Amino acid sequence: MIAVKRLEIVVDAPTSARVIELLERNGLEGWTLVRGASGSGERGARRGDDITGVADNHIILTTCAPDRLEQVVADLRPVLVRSGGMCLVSDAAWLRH
Amino acid sequence: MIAVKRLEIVVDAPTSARVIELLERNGLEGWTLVRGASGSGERGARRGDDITGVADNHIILTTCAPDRLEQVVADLRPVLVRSGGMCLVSDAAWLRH
Amino acid sequence: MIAVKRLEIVVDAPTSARVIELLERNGLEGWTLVRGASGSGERGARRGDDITGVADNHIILTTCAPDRLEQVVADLRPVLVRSGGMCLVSDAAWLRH
Amino acid sequence: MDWGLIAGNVLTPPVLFFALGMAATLLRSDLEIPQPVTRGLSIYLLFAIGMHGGVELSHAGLSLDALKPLVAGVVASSVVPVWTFLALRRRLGVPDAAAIAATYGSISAVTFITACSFLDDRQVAWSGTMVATMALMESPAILVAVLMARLASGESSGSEDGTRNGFGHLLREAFLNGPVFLLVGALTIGALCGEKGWASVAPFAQAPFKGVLCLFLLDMGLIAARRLGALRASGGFLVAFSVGAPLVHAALAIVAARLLGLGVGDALLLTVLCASASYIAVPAAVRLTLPQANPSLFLPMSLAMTFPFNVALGIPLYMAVIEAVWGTA
Amino acid sequence: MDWGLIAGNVLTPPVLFFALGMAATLLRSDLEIPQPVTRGLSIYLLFAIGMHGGVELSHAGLSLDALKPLVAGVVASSVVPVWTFLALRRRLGVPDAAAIAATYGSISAVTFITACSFLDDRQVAWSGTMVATMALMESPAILVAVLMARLASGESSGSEDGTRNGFGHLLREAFLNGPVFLLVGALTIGALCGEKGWASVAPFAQAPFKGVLCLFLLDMGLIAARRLGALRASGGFLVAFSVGAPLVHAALAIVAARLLGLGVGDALLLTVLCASASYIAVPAAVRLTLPQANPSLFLPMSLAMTFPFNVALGIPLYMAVIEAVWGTA
Amino acid sequence: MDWGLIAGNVLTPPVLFFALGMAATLLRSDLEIPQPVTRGLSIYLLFAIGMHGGVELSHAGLSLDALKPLVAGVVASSVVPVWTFLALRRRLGVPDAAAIAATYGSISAVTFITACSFLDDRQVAWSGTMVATMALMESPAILVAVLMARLASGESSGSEDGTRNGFGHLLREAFLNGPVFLLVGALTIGALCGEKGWASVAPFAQAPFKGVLCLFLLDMGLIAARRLGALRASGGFLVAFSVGAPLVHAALAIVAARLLGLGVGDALLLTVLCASASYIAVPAAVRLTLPQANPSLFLPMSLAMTFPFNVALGIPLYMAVIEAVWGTA
Ligand SMILES: Nc1ncnc2c1ncn2[C@@H]1O[C@H](COP(=O)(O)O)[C@@H](O)[C@H]1O
Ligand SMILES: Nc1ncnc2c1ncn2[C@@H]1O[C@H](COP(=O)(O)O)[C@@H](O)[C@H]1O
Ligand SMILES: Nc1ncnc2c1ncn2[C@@H]1O[C@H](COP(=O)(O)O)[C@@H](O)[C@H]1O
Ligand code: NA
Ligand code: NA
Ligand code: NA
Repeated sequence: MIAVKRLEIVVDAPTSARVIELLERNGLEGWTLVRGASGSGERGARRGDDITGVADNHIILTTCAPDRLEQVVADLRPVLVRSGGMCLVSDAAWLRH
Repeated sequence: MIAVKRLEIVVDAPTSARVIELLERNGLEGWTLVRGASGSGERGARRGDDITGVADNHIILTTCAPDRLEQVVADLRPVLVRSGGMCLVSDAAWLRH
Repeated sequence: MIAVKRLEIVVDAPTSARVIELLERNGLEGWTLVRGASGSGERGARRGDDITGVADNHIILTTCAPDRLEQVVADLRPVLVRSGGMCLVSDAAWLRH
Repeated sequence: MDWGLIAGNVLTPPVLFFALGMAATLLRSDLEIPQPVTRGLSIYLLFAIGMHGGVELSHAGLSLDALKPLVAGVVASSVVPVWTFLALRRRLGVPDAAAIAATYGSISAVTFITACSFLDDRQVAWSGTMVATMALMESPAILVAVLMARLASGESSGSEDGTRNGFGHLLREAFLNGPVFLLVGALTIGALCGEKGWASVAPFAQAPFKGVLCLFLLDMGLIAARRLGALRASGGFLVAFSVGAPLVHAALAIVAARLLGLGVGDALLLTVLCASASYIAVPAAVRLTLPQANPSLFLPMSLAMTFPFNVALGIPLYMAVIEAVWGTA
Repeated sequence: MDWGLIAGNVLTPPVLFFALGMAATLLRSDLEIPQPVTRGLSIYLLFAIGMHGGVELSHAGLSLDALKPLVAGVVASSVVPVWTFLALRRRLGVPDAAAIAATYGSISAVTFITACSFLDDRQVAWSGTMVATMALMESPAILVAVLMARLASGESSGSEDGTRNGFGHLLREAFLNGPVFLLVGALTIGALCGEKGWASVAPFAQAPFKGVLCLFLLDMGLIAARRLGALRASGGFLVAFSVGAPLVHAALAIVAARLLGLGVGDALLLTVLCASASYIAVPAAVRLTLPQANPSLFLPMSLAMTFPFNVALGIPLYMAVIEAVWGTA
Repeated sequence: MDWGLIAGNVLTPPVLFFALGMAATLLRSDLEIPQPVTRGLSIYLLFAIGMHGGVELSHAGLSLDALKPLVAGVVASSVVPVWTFLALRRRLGVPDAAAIAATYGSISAVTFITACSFLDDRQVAWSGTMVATMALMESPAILVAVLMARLASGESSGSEDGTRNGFGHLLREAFLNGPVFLLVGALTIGALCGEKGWASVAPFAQAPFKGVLCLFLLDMGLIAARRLGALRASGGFLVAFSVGAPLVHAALAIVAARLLGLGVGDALLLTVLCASASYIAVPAAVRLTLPQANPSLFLPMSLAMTFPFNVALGIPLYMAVIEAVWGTA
């Protein structure tokens, strides 16, 4: 098992494609995406009930090497500022095939 | 990034509305909800297949300041006792817009 | 609250039933399953759009006592090698009813 | 008893698809219907049966005759939970006994619908009031069962964990429950709009109805069979109860229907309502009003035993008895 | 004004199901339609109305007369956002003003569809061009509103966070937006395949259409009512705007329709298009092109106020006015 | 060759909606159909085609003539994977070669369905046995391909990671696979219930069928186009294979159909079955029986190349050849 940083990013549906591009530009090729979440934050409720899914939250789970974290976070911040959402970072051990 | 406690609460669908009220009464205005999970625990299987969704599990992800944790957990415990479910608490760093 | 290891396993839909059997053989009776995730990894994209759901990712969340971790991980590894996927392990405190 | 009638009922597409669903799960096929589809189908069925009943009501008007099954149904669904609770209380804890009492006092809309198509196939008439009866029988049992549980455990209506479980909350769970609300709403809209409104929705609500029912029952078969394990674990007493209760309730309902002078069609429907057990409206309400009740007991009983029993054997059996009694009278 | 007509419009199944949905949320019933079902229903409606419009177009051909409402519609949906933006700019920030301007410049397909069934119920003819008009009115407002916002804030087309928001990107959001694309695509396919293609899909796209619309509006009622709180929080000015704007736009549209010499049916549809506000296509496009706009403003305005207003009161009101004007001419 | 026939086939709603879906993805529209809706549509299609085939079978009975295409189909789907595996083995590893062999030996129900509506449009008769043939051709290829893979790699049936992959497990994956199970089940129920059962479900299973097919193909277009990138990455050989294989298999099937003396309709359907490749049943089974095979190879080949090729060009091409041969005989 390898020590990694676990990133859990919550953004709305239209933004998630951008976040994934951003991760891949940072060389993070492994990620998992959960759609159809709802939630609430400073920008009000995202009820997850609208007709096109545009106000759904998406949760993106990914990992990065501890020394790459700073760059990834620096890239993420403006996206979160622009479109709302959040990112939680924690320590984890990564088991791969 | 701010040091926070990450809370991950699993309860069934009818209970999740109560949990969210409880969080908001504790001043936690930011949360994310994933519906339609299944699972298994001491109270048997929740298959996530029933017709009204009443036995689905909901996962609620939220954060709180470390010094507020005790109160939140104290409020949560009786709900979990009554309706089943669990809460995992861990340390995380929180990146906001 | 009890100190536990938090395991978060991502595998494709057909493999998740095997992982759950494996967990239960290890005495881990509590788990939560989120279906319908998409993702990307070394074995390419899993778009979560196929007609039978066979290429969906499933996320399995479970906990185990720290001293049982080694055995669980040893059992998981060959499944991940065979079918792809990953497992993240972290520390958490567990609040139960 | 007419075994041909039973075979005839078993060999209809809806019943066969239910069996196919059970077979799929038991043979460990990975056939699976996504839950949103299941829920969409159930919303369709409630919508369609409600509109249909409403327009029938608007034809019939609310005569005194029409009130008879309504009253009988409400009485039945209030009384059944009382004796059921008392009977089960000897073996089970208060919450479980109350949850099962609510389940068997209330009704199963899908069993009712299957009985309606059974009647339609045989061209036996039935009246729109029966849909209203079904709608009114959904909720009282929940109320009665929860009140019994509170009496039995001497619980006050307050709660230490700060959650709402007063009487108003209970009423809301019983009557504003999603499926109940949709059914009653569609019934009302159907009655308000009458034939003209019905004509505009019938190509959606009526023509494809039986086909949708087949798919839904396929799914019910899948779901029911997944719960057989939990049922087996719950022991022989509850299994026996889940076949015995419908038979007892059906017998009483047939007597009542006879005394009230209902026609054959309405008599069968009243019987099926009393004999059936809820697995849609009640479990949802019970989770909130009796959270300590174990869903691995009441759900498998109604869904994996009583429901298939009624659909495959009960309906033709009750019909045979009713035809014998009504015919000889 | 014909109050009977208004009552007659309110007492149709689609409108009553919308009301039922709102009632469910307001009474805190737990009735809920899973989001994938909602999205499936909306895809069906766009598919069906597109195919239907396309085949009507293939009958009519594209005469000069047919071009009139098309041009009027595109002009309206380009001009409305300009004055709306300028009016709202006094009270709101640039992104919110622009988002609301786009919302009210664009159209609501479901309001349009409800108006079509209103006309069908009264056997008033309308032409397939109106569907094409609807399709063409979806996008220009988005474009105009975003351009106004950029002018007002002096923003360049580049962006510091490395995301694409140039003009090409904007065009894509406006015209390749899922619902717009599906509607235009189905329209084109309907026109290409003509009567023969339509005959093969009509049992799916036409017969059950009104019934599906009922279920969809039930869901819209649930969703709209959930947003009433946010609307109330946004204050009286925006609430007034969300009823005032449709009235103003309807009045202008009626004048235009009269000047262009449209028939009663097409006049009503053009009026409804101008009076309606988008809650499907625009919110999606706006999230990407104006991410700073607050979705708790523009969405509740169009969905929880303008939409129910138009469906329950607006349509019969506009019809009464049109009939009065056209009749006396 | 009749180019008008090809154009005529391309200009039908189902094919055009498939193209619309591909266009949406390629133009980067955000049009998307939620996965539960996709799965619901596919369940509907399997249910409907199964019931339809079953009732046709119940009309025809199982004569010796009816057995001919059944036997031919089973032989074809057992032999195709053998030569395919041997051919691909030169370029690919064992698991990938076997997975592609299973894919091309098995069949595509949606291609078959499209061919049926192609025949219906031209009023060419075809027999219910062909649906049974389709059902029987789903599974053998999976079995044969996995056995080839085990022979080639000398793998025992045990496994170090404690998972089940013995022969019983393999049989279950091949025959109890969700889509296969549903299709065979619906076929059996259709045959058991005959005309009477069919009449009750036909307004659901038959009338809206073509319309549903349009929506489903729209979605297939979206999904297929998303996989074009992976296909391009897999190189020219596999792209060529995914067009070459259907042509070769179609040619052989036409010869066989001729020798067996099938009618034009059944000949086309047998040809289409042999020429088509699975993307529903096989990928599911292959994930479990050949987990090392790369899904970015076999899925895009069948879904993004062979399927559109057959639907748009293959069907009318095979038909032209069959009509030429049968006509001149
Ligand atoms: N503290 C938090 N914990 C969990 N999720 C959050 C938190 N804050 C925000 N979110 C999620 O991020 C989304 C956007 O947040 P915001 O931009 O603050 O409105 C919300 O709808 C939530 O789903
Ligand atoms: N250790 C655990 N890890 C993950 N999820 C759990 C765990 N224990 C319980 N759960 C979840 O909580 C639900 C209720 O648990 P219980 O009340 O123990 O039946 C289960 O259905 C699971 O989804
Ligand atoms: N670093 C990672 N972070 C999050 N999810 C991952 C990661 N690596 C792999 N995955 C998930 O595991 C699945 C299979 O991974 P792989 O076997 O590497 O193709 C992917 O589709 C992702 O959903
Ligand atoms: Na009952
Ligand atoms: Na407008
Ligand atoms: Na084939």
